[in-house]
Amino acid sequence: MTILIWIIQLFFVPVISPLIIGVIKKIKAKFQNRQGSSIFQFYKDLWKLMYKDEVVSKDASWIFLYAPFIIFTVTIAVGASIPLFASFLNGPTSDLLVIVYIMAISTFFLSLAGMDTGSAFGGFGSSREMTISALAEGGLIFSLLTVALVSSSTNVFIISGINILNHSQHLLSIMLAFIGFFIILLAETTRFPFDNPSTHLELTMIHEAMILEYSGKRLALMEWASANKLIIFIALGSNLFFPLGIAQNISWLALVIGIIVFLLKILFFSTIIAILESSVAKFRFFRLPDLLITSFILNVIAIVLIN
Amino acid sequence: MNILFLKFLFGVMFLTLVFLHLTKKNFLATVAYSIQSLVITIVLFNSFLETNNFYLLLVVFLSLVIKVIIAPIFFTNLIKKHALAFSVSTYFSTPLILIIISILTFIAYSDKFLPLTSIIPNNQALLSIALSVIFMSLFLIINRKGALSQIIGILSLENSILAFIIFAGLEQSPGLQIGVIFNMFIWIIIASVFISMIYKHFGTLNVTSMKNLKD
Amino acid sequence: MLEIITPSVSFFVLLSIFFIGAISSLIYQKNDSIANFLSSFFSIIGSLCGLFFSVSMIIYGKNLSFIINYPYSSFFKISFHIDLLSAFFIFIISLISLFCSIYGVGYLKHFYKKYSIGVFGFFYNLLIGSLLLVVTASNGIFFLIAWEIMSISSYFLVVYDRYDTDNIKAGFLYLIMTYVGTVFIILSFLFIYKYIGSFEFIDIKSGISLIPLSIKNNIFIFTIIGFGTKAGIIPFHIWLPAAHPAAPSHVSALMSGVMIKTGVYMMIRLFVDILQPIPVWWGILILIIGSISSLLGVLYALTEHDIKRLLAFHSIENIGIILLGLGSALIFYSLNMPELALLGLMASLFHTLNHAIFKSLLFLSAGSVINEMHTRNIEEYGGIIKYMPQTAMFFLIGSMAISALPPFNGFFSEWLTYQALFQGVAQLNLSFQGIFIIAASSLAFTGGLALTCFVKAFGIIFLARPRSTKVSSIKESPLSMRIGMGFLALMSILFGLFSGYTSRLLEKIGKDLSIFKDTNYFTSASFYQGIDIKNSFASVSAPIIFVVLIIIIFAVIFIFTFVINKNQKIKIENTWGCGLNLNKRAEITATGFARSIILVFKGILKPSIQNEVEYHDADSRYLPKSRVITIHVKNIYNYYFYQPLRNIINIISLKTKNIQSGNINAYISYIFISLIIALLSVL
Amino acid sequence: MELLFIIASFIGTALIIILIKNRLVIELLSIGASFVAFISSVFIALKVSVFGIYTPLVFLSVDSLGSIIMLIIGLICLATTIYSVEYLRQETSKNIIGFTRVKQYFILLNLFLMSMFLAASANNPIFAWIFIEATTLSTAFLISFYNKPSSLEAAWKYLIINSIGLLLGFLGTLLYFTTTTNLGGNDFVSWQFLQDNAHNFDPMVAKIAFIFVLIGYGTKVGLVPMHTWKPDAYSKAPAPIGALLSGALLPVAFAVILKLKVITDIAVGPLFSHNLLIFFGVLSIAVAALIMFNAKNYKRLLAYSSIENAGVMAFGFGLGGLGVFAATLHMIYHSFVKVVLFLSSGNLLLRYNSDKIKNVKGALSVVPVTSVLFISGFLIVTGTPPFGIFLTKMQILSVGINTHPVASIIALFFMAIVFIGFFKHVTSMFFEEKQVDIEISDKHIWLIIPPLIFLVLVFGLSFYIPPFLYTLISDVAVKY
Repeated sequence: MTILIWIIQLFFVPVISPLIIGVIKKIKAKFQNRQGSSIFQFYKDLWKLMYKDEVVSKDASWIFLYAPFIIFTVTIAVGASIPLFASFLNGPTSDLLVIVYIMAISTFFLSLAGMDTGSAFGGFGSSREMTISALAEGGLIFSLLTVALVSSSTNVFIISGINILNHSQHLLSIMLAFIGFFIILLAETTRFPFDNPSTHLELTMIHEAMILEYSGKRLALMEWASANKLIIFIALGSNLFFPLGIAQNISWLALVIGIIVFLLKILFFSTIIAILESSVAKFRFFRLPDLLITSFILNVIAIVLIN
Repeated sequence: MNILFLKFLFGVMFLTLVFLHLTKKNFLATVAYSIQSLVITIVLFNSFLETNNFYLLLVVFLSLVIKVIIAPIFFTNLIKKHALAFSVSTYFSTPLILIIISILTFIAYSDKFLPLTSIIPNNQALLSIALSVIFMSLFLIINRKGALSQIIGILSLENSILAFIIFAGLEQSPGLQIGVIFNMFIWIIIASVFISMIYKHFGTLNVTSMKNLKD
Repeated sequence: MLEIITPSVSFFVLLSIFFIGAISSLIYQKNDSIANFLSSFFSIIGSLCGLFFSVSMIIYGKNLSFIINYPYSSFFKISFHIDLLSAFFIFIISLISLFCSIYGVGYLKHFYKKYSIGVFGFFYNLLIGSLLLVVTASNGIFFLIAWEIMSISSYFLVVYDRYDTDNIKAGFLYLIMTYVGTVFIILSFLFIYKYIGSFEFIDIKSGISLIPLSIKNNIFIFTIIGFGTKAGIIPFHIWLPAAHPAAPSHVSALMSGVMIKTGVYMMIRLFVDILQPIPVWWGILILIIGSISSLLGVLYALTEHDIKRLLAFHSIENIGIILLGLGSALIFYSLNMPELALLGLMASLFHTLNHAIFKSLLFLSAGSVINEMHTRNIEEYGGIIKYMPQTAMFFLIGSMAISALPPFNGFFSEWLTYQALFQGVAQLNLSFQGIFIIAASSLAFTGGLALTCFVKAFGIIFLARPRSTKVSSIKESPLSMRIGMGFLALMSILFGLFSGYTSRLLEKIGKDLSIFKDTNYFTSASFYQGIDIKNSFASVSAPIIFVVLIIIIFAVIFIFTFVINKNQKIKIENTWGCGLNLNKRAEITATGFARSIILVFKGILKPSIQNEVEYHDADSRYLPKSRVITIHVKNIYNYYFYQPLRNIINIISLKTKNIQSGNINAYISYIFISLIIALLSVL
Repeated sequence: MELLFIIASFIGTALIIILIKNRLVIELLSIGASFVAFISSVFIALKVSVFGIYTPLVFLSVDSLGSIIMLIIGLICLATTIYSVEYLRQETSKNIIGFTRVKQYFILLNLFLMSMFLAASANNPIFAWIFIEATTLSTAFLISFYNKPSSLEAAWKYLIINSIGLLLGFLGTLLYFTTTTNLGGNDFVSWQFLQDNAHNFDPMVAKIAFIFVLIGYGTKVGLVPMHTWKPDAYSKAPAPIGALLSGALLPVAFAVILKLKVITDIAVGPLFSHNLLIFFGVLSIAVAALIMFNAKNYKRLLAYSSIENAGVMAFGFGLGGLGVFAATLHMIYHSFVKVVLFLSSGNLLLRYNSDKIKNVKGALSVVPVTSVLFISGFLIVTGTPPFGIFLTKMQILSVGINTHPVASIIALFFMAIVFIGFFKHVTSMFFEEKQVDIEISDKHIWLIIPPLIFLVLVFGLSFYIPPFLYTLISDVAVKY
């Protein structure tokens, strides 16, 4: 029984993530009152890319070749060790700092791969990515720390296990931490105010610039990994800050409810992101650090307010 | 010899020193120095009379020969050889010199130095004159720019110390005094050799020309 | 077998090996290869014995102390006291010197005809010997002697390549700063001697209550300045980025891996062991110094284009992290929470060990790159991974370890430091909580910025196309250098994997100190080698993370290369350059990479950006031939503190010089005036 | 009886040299004389360590301090004579000086050594004064040896300032005799005699006398306000003479001050003389440190280093008790190290024939052995740990921190500035690339061996002090 749940936990993130991208694109299309592609379009794109031939630059080294696999593995590993629908699958890799620093591995190899091909776009993309992720890390650790202090444990599953009433005493600090976390979510997954995921304009693109040189299977993996990352952050955002509806014990009913509630949360988050993307303009690059610093300050205030 | 005559002698010594401060001519300076050393030999002779120890007679004779006769001869033929009639000027103007001399004598006479000058109470007056002469000869060396007058300053310092010692009752055994005088004699020879070398190298006896050893 | 080698005779055998090595390489200095062989042979054997000695000491947990009294002066005795803390530092010293000596065998070959290798061997062995003496001495004067021998021998190693003038300047700055630091240490020992009457650490420890608190604070300030200069904390760090790059690479690895730790060792020995009942503000000051050093260290590293200066700044950053651990330990102990203090001390010791390993790995790999490229400016590197694949691999492992990425050892010591700081934030009241929050935030930002800096370093040096023609002519570094680096990389992985076991040993070392005698463990071992904080606040297990990552990577690679679209063709083409053929100008440069971060932090760094433009012909300003942009960060410490200090002393010395005015009358007046003043003042 | 050997040998060689024309004989004679002096000073030192005092004649007696100084002079005179033989041969080969100058050099050298030995062993203060005056006279011409205007100026200043100082010292020593005159007998007055009835010495006169003595003999030692002649004299004198002046003459002058200090301490109590010595000591360390910071000429640098070390010794003796023990040890180490430094600076001068620091570049590759000697000499003299001077300085400071904390902190601060200043010049002289035109040669054995012996001596003495020397030093620590 637990092995089945483990398998679901392992495959849940990679399976669902393309759906979310489709949903967000569909909502954005609705806002620009055009039909937009179906929500399963992203699955088809991945399938298409899997079977295309690949072009690799002669300047690239083994890092360019193996980076996609490392990044994809990281998203799978983190996906498996965070609470999606059940909060009893406690594993040693689900410590708060371990998750943050394993995500740092993916940023590390992503920007190295970006620089490896020796094109100007890749270089600038990695430089911007590293600037943002360097500043975002402080805010990320501190927002998760608030929640950890509230539930007096840094293990992600234990945090999601705490019932909602306990949060009510620290409602204000949890809310502040959530806002901070949401800014970090947008930064880490390079969503709207930080970077426009759909553009290839070299002046503004960050994430796209690094995967510019990829093609075929590796491009598919990269796209898929960024989708997984979005799901991971949404899962962290929803299950740690609003831990209601997560299965506490191994019973089919609780699990089904857990999955449904989780899907609803994901839907809710993706609508917020889509609304945000079609209403707010992309910030100038040097205003982003101020945004990240505000998120950091919010988290610090949240921690101070706890006791 | 009674105390009055000794006071007169010390007065002569004091005047020679004041004269040394003011004189412009080297020759007159050497003359003043020979008068001074004459005074010292008389004083030595007086101490011989009191203790009638024959070795002292030898000391008197030696100091007479060296200080009164040989030293001035050296200096005069130096002056003749290099035509150094005029001694070089001083740092302070003459009225200022007189003021400083009076300050020094005042310090010597002040009660600060009472323990020093009253080693032998009844010679107290003589010792304070000797002390003021010591300070004045030191000031002479500082004030004068001429090499020859500096040497004369040092020799007069030596004379004044001898005078002070004799009247403070600290007179040494004749053997040591001969040693000291012999030392002074060699010193005079070396100093005069140096003066001729300075004249050869620097062309003048003005000490201020020798200032390139700064760093 | 381990039992017999712990008595004191084995320690003397250890010391004598190094001194024999020093003397013998000096004797054979005429023939370079013999001298090289002798010096590295003895240093390798010596460090192996050092390893055995320290490991046996730690496992058997015995303390050793023996005294040889020096007949001619009453207060100076050659006395050793080796407890587990010094054994731990002996372990670090011998581990790093073992691999540096192996590396050195190959590296010294390119010095063969230029300088005498015998002299190098002499000072190299002397340095390691004096390092061992420093961490075991327990008499103030004997410690100062070992300390100064260490500084002098490392000075002569820094200026070894003496035909290059800025090596000389760097060496000069280094020795002056260390000397000033030693003067402060002498001052603090003198104050201690004034109240306790002996330089023996044991007597000081027992008689500590004699020293009044105000004097103790002075002693603290002097020791912080003295040992801070050696450890390279922020205000006193200016010698570190100058001296470490100047030394031959395996010496700079030894210096920044081990020598700056002697400053940390003495801080631990003094603050945690000897001057123990200490006020709280000491720990707070160390914590603040730690956070400032770590944050500013990594920021200055970002602006660097000289690979060894970049690594030297990172040493400052990591020393800051070690001080964070130490500061939190001191604060906890003075607020009588001994278990948390033990945790903080464990974190700082573990990070000292890890930093020694990955910093020397980085310096050695950077050294072998410089050895081939003959220049330290990373703007001229690029694409070296194709010519030196193994060195690139070692540098990658080193940079992943230093930016605390999980499978390697850097992460687990930083994890422990984080736990110590989180406990501080969780359990202390408001005023202390603020300081711990500052420390934790500086640690978080440092982690992020270190990651950026090492992406820049690794990317610019090894990846993409060569930026200068020299790159095409280089070849992989010789075998002995690769062995040295390989073992260090292996050590970095092993200490990551067995971090649970090492933290147990560190806890045992911590408990050996007198103040932690009766504190119970705050962390406990779980069956799969993880580290668990008490009441399950947090737990991490290195092997599980490692296994999970490895399995998933192989699964993903297997699935996506062999299962889906097995016969996919991969074409090798030029990078897409919008139709132009990309030359080295298209690639990002180190300045370009770091420009955005520097502009974000321009308040702190105050960068000055100059760009020179060269035109084809002078009058028409429309066709620029070449445009060079240089970002320069002003060294504010030099500018606002050290330069004015030097000018003041210079002015005063010029003033006193004109005492020697050359005028004889003036000289005589000095004598006369001093006579009169003395007489008047006395009577 | 050995003392007579010394004096006789020196006077004999001085007289015979006047008559001889052959240069080799002159050199052999002087080396022989200094060898005799060395052997007999060792014997005297052994005798004194056994009997405590050694008086061959009524007016010559050697106590423990005197024997240590005679040992120092003996060792240094042997080394400098051997060195000056080779040094002058080099100079004549570069035809800087002719044969007459060499003859004059050796005559004056022997007279100088004789007067130093006599000054160290004189029993009567005035007797000691006469022989110190004799040293001034004999070295006057040695300093103006090169007959250049600058060396003449240096010699003139040396002569004038020293004579004034010694005359003041003369007055001071004579004032000490007020205790004996009322006893009537003017038989031979020795140090011991003065010391015995120092109790009926009028305290005020004692204070004035000690000030005159300190200022007077202080000029000879080179404490700060009276040090002005030292840099000029040491930089213009030939290197062996510089070594003798700073290595041997300094302790002799210091011994006289110490002997008179003992008498004043009995009369007035130690506090008075200690404060004065400490004041002048710290002042000398401070001024020497500051001037050394940007000196231009490396021989003047060594002169300032002697002034600084004289200051350290004065500070040590001023502290009393353990400080005296450390200061005597410091005196021994300093004299030997100064010889190493001066003789190697002589070699540098021979090779670069300019004593400006900026003209000496990359010496480590031009004259490797001499530079190693100079650098290790520098490390020893500034008190870097493994060597003896660090221990003595630490001992002085640790005694000082108890009684005079402020003074010792100031002293420590200025000792650091000394190190920084000296080190700045050493690096600029030794480490860069060598100038193209100077060819590498360090082959004159006899220029290298004397400083090398002394370096080994200092190195050995830092770790092992022979028992007889140890008894002598501890006896000095008790008496002074």
